[in-house]
Amino acid sequence: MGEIKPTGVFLTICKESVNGFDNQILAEYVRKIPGVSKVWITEDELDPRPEIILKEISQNNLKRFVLAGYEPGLYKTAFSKAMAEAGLDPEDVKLASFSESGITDNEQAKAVLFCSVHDIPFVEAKRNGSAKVLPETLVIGAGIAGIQAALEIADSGNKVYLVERSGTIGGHMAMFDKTFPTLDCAACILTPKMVEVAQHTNIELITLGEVAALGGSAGNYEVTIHQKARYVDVIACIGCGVCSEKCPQNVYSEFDANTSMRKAIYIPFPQAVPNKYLIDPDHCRYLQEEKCGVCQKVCLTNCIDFKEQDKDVKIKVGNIIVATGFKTFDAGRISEFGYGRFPNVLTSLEFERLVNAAGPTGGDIRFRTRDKKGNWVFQPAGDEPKSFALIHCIGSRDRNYNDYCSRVCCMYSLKLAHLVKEKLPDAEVYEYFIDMRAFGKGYEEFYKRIQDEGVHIVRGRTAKIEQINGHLSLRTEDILNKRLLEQKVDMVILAVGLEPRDDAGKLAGLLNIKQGSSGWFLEANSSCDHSGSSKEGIALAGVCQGPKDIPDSVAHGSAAASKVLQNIMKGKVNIPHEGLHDIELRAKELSTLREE
Amino acid sequence: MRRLNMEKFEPKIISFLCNWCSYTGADLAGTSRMKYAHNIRIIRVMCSGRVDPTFVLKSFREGADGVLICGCHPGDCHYHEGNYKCMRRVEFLKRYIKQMGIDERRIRLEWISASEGKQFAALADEMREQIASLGPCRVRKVIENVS
Amino acid sequence: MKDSRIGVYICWCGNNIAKMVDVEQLAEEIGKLENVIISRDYKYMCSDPGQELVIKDIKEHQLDRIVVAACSPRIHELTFRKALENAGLNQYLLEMANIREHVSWVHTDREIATVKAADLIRAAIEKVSYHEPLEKLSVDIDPATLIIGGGVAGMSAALSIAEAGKQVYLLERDEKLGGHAADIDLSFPYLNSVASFLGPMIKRVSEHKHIKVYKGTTIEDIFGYIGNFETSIKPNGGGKEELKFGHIIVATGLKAYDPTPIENYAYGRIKDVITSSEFEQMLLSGKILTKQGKVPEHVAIIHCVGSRNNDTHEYCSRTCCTTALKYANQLRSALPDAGIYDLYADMRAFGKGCEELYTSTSGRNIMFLMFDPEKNLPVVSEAKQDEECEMIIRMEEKMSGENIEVPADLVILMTAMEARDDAKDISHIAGISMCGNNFYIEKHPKLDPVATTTDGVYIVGTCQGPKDIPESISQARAAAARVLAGILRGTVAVEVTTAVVNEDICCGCQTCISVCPYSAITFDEEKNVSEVNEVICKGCGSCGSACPTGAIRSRHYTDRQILSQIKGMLNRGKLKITQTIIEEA
Amino acid sequence: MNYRVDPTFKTDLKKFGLQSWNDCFHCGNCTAMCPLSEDSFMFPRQAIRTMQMGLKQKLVSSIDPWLCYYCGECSDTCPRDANPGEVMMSLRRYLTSLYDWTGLSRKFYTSKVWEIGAILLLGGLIVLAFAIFWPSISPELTSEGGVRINSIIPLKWVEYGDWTMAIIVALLLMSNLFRMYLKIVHGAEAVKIPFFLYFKEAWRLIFHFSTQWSFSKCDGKKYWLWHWLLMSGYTIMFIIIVVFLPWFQTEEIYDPWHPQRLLGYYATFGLLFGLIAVIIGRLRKINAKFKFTHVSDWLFIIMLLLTVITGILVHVFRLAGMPLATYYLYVAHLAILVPMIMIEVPFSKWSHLAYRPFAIYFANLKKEAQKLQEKSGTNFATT
Repeated sequence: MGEIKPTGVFLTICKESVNGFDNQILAEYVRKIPGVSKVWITEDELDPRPEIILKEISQNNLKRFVLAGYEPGLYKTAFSKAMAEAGLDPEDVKLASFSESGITDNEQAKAVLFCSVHDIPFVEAKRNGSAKVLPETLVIGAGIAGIQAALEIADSGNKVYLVERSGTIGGHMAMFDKTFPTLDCAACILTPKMVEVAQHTNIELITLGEVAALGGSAGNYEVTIHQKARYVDVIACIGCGVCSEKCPQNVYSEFDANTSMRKAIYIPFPQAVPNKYLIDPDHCRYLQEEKCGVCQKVCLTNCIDFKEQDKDVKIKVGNIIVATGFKTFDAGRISEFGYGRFPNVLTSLEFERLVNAAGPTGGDIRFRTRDKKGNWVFQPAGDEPKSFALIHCIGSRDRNYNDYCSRVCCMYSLKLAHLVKEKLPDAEVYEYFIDMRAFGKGYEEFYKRIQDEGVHIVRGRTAKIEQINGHLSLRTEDILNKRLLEQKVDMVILAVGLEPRDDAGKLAGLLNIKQGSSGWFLEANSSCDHSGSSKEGIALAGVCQGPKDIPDSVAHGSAAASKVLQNIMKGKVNIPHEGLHDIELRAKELSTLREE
Repeated sequence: MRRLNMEKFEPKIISFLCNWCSYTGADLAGTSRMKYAHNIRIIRVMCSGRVDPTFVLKSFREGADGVLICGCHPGDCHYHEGNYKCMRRVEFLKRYIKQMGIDERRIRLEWISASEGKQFAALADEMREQIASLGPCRVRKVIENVS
Repeated sequence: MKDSRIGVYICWCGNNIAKMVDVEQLAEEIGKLENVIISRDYKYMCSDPGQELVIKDIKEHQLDRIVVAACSPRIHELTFRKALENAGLNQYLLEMANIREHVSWVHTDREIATVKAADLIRAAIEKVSYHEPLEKLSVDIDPATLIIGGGVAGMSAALSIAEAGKQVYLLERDEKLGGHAADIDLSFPYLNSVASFLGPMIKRVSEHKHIKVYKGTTIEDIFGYIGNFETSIKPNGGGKEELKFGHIIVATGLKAYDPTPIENYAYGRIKDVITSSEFEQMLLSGKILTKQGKVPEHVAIIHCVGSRNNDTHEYCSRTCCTTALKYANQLRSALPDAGIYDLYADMRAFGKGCEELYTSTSGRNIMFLMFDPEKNLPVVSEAKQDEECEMIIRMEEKMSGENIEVPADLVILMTAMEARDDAKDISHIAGISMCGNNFYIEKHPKLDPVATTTDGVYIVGTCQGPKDIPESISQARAAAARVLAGILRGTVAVEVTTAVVNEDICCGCQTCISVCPYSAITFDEEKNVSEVNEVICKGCGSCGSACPTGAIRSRHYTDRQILSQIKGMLNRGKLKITQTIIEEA
Repeated sequence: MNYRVDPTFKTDLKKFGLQSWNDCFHCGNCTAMCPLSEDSFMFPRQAIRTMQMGLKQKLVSSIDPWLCYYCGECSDTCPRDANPGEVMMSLRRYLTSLYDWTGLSRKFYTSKVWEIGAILLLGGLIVLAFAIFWPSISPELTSEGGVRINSIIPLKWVEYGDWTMAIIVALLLMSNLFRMYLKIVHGAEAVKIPFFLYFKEAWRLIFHFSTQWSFSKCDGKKYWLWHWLLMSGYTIMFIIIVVFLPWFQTEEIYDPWHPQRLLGYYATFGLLFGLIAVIIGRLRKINAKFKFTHVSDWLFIIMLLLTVITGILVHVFRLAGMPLATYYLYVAHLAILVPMIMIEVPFSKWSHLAYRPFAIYFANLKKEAQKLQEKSGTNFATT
């Protein structure tokens, strides 16, 4: 093994040090690595200014540096500059990144440091043997990303188990009206895919199922799926709907984002897959208090079975794809906007259902009103609002809620503004934004088009909404025109951001994969692998890794599938080194190989 | 019935669109909800180079008042050069129909790319105006009278 | 009109069609037409029950032709073809009438729209009666893959496929792999080293037993079709080499916009105005100096150079904002006391961790100033002699509404990403469509972002539109998934709408040969007739329209079919809906 | 006119307690949230932008910081935790130092040593003066059994001292107010002001000063009440002591319902209640308003509290007939009171008592003049 040039190691503060990094322990470890002649812990010990670094170089006769941390490159340029000025090669400033491979504990951090000091890529040093892989795949979540991943794999002739928590596949995309920026209707493009899933001989669909336990190891996982009782025989049910018609229980429809009522026995939406009824046990009178049972009496095919029990399905798979998606931000958390208090302050998802031709009003925009039983719903009869306001960044880019940008809200808000204008050309639409993030293909063009359509697009975040005499009054600074707006509108649409699902943490625990600081699942490598999770044999698809729009989710779903197909075709899955000692040995080995 | 103002002549226009650019462009006009003259009837062909002169003549024979052919912009043809072939063909065709007593302005060849929904809608409106100003094409009537 | 048993299905598409077209009346009237056995309207034809309806009718009523009046055939032709197949009917016995994109969405008068829809449906009925059952050819898929472009996207795709044990030919025009990423020091948002993953990636690609890398090699032409492409290349300095492969992945990348035409930024006139790629070179060398060798005291970064402006490119280049934030951090680290100004239009830091980078960058003493990308761009000019700085940038700062001056010794222009100059050539070679700004068009912008309209050809990375590194890799992998699935299946059905010669009529004039762009037609000297190689023919129909005797038929678009389509479109016959209006006239 | 941005400007401001100067990404939430912000005076965002860009010229003529009562709602709801309210407070300190021609304000705001040192020095001088001129104390009590308060030092002396102090403070404040006037009205974006407006707008000055009405627009009347109690108690006490000392500080102890005592009790109560509320608030840091506290904020609160407490004790001991305790505390009372008035009022936090109403006055002058200008369509702009 060759000599390592005298190296200075700079440990910067770890941004996400929640997981118990200890700079002192790391410093102690790294000091013992031969070749390391100087270690600084954080900016307290070394003010990383080029001239000070230059001084350190000459004082300690350093020839190279390793900078370690979550943003290891933060001061790299200062070091490169100092190196160049000292007549050394600026490329001898190496980074040891804890963010790249999602490092969360001291031992792995040590391994990363060791590799960087030896100038061996951590990924290479981690590479180890492999395990045999079963050709079956489990896809968790059947939104567009999960569907895409499942179809890709199934199309190659391999078996896929597609597990979906709700009664139908389709996820959030099925709820949308149009998709930006091409405005093709979401259902038109999604339902054929859903039908394809249903018809595919290689896909076994498990609805109402959730992962309950994981055993085995990469390449040979044993998964227990807890499948809730549907109380309806999927094969016998012909979807006639008599049961639902007679069911006396009204429940808010989840598919309509709680803007309409469904029955306790229901089908989430007309194009649902599987297109069969199910019973919501929490609201079924029979299941709750053994009264009623009318559905069973009227069913023509006798397919309702109240005695059906939840069951555990055990499957063996080689690979797992997690595609659990997101939930929308709870707008009620921001009291200034009065969501939950003012009936016509809606979330974007609610409005999405309202404008949807298949929604509660058949696509006519109406005020939210109380139905006969006093539930707040959208009803086809009634007045249409004449003025609208859309507020961006609800719960996103906000340190009081979520720091991150939810990536899709700008564009979907523009789309909703367009839909309002299309349905009600005389309506006034105001859109309040902070930065207009129209970044994708055709997005900027779409933004310009919406501007031309006469939507009032105002730079400024609305601060509060008050309800005055039935109108909603919004107070906003119109930054570009230097005025304060007190805008009265009939309806407000809050562009709520995306958040990890409530049980993302639970799933992460079950599968033993990591989450980032915002709760999204952590990718295998932040620079070059957003499809893998922190664990081999488990891939990520779609929004569960971080907010994405539809094309990005689809590509991400396919990319996850490619990881799986790659493993299946190789017949093997990589099992990385985990222990520090193993990685050290491997790194030394690689470094010797390089010398030769 | 009330709204169809027959005082004003509403021409019938057959439009041949290539599958790759122009048909996609016309679809885009649709998905973007752009409104244009209803007189256009679209026939999809794989390439503007597929537009056989007989198609055009048949259109007039069956009572069309105008024919609009659209293809990819020069150099963008999915099949390399089909649109050039079409261009030459249309030139001849114009001279030919002139001899037959059909105004050559009844044929029009334009380039519409897949992203030019707006241009397609504008073109449709323009074409209608043009043909309307020429008045009805009498080919069909003449032929029917003769036979 | 040929005798046939036609089923007509008119879709409501929820309200999309039904709102503007009286589908119910239409279905009733169409049902009275000759040969129409069944005529129905349905809420969503494309849905599962919609398709079931067709299948059931075919079986029950022995239908032999189907017309679906719904959305564009570009969207659902395949869906219904599959339905026909499931019903045991040849899938080509289907014709679609596009009454959504071409009728209900573009017209505002319900009656007129209904009449037009009737016209289109009648045309489809006329046409479909001349449709012929066509048998899809199934061809074997060559397990090798050609990848054009050795950047991050191309290499990722190559590795994904090669790791699965399949052969990859990787063509790179330059002498080195890595593409644009190789010139980048740090990645965003976590400021990691690009080289630390790119280095090993290049190494693995170069050494992989299943990847054959051709550096300094370009491609001139590709023949064949999905599963069976072939080309001959001339690798750097070597002799001609024939390659056969089943799939093509195009990953040709992009080029940086040349900001010279934007006069405001004085690029080329003032030496210390540099582009982002030039700055990246500075960062790699560790020397951030002005042209005169001075350490800059004021550095300005200008966003949206060549993007979001009608004079240059209307689109947003997606990555420049976050890259600029990265630069701001790098500048701050190298020049702890300098004034650093970030002139932005909208801060589009949208990716995972990017907004957080924006926030943390704010804390590092960077002055953010906002301008309007569409008008009154900032003006860079040389400072007067007595000024302490080299340049002055004058701009209208939007957040304050003030006209301000910004001092600068170094100006970094965040140049747009644009399509490569040879994008058009490659698009012809590989058979990919391009959109207005020369980026390649995907098959479907939402649900098929990596496939193209030509089977077996995929586009990944920035040749499809601006993207960052992880996004490019995602796309590369997505295409690899398709390729791997194709290889695993082993066969694929090829399009059969090719040309065919009726040897009895062919007079041997060879006109067709001269017009065929693919050299798919050869002349059989012995028989004195032309012959079409169906595997090479792409079905453009040029030969068909040139053939003087009508010996060449373009399958599925035969003269007969199109002529009857024209006839159907123009003869309103006895349809009641149309009648009332016509009579009024 | 083109302003030149200045990246070093905030370095100066940091000395005045500015913390997160660049966190704001200009969503406009704060301005829209602020109940006091209106079309013609939009703050705090614009002031923050001006500060970020270092447009000193523009900032100097800005009155925004004086309009803010720091209810803290902007900071509570700021999506970037940029603390707009605190930025306004820092700007206020900065502006105070700019108005002050002596330069002492700047010294006191930017250096704890200077501020505390000056206070100690002045207090020390008072004590020293008493030590040197220790008068012959006659510990005899009044007929009611109270301590003769004025026997430690002749009331006249105190009165002269008061007047001197009042004149110095008034001169300083007035000259500074004039400088403020020049900067605001004749600074950047100057407007020519018709003479009659000066009178027309004067009533607002009085109104705002006496009621602190703007503050009540801020959500939560509670804060307004605290502030008003504190302000009114302070003002009443100030006027009584400086102008009506002989009436107030009598040897004779009146019965508790005498106006002299009632007024004194009210002022004390106002001060005490307001102060305690503020201190509790700051200690609990209940909302953004109190999250950051500059040293000058604490100093004044502590000094005022000490003054009040010593004052109360003097009163109590006096009533109890404990001469020595009364006299010592009286000295202490003066040793705290004098530096407080001499340093805090003209140079530090409590100068806002004068600056704020005048800022509103000047601002309204400017606003009305602009309105007139727009109405008449003629251009009054001077520069």
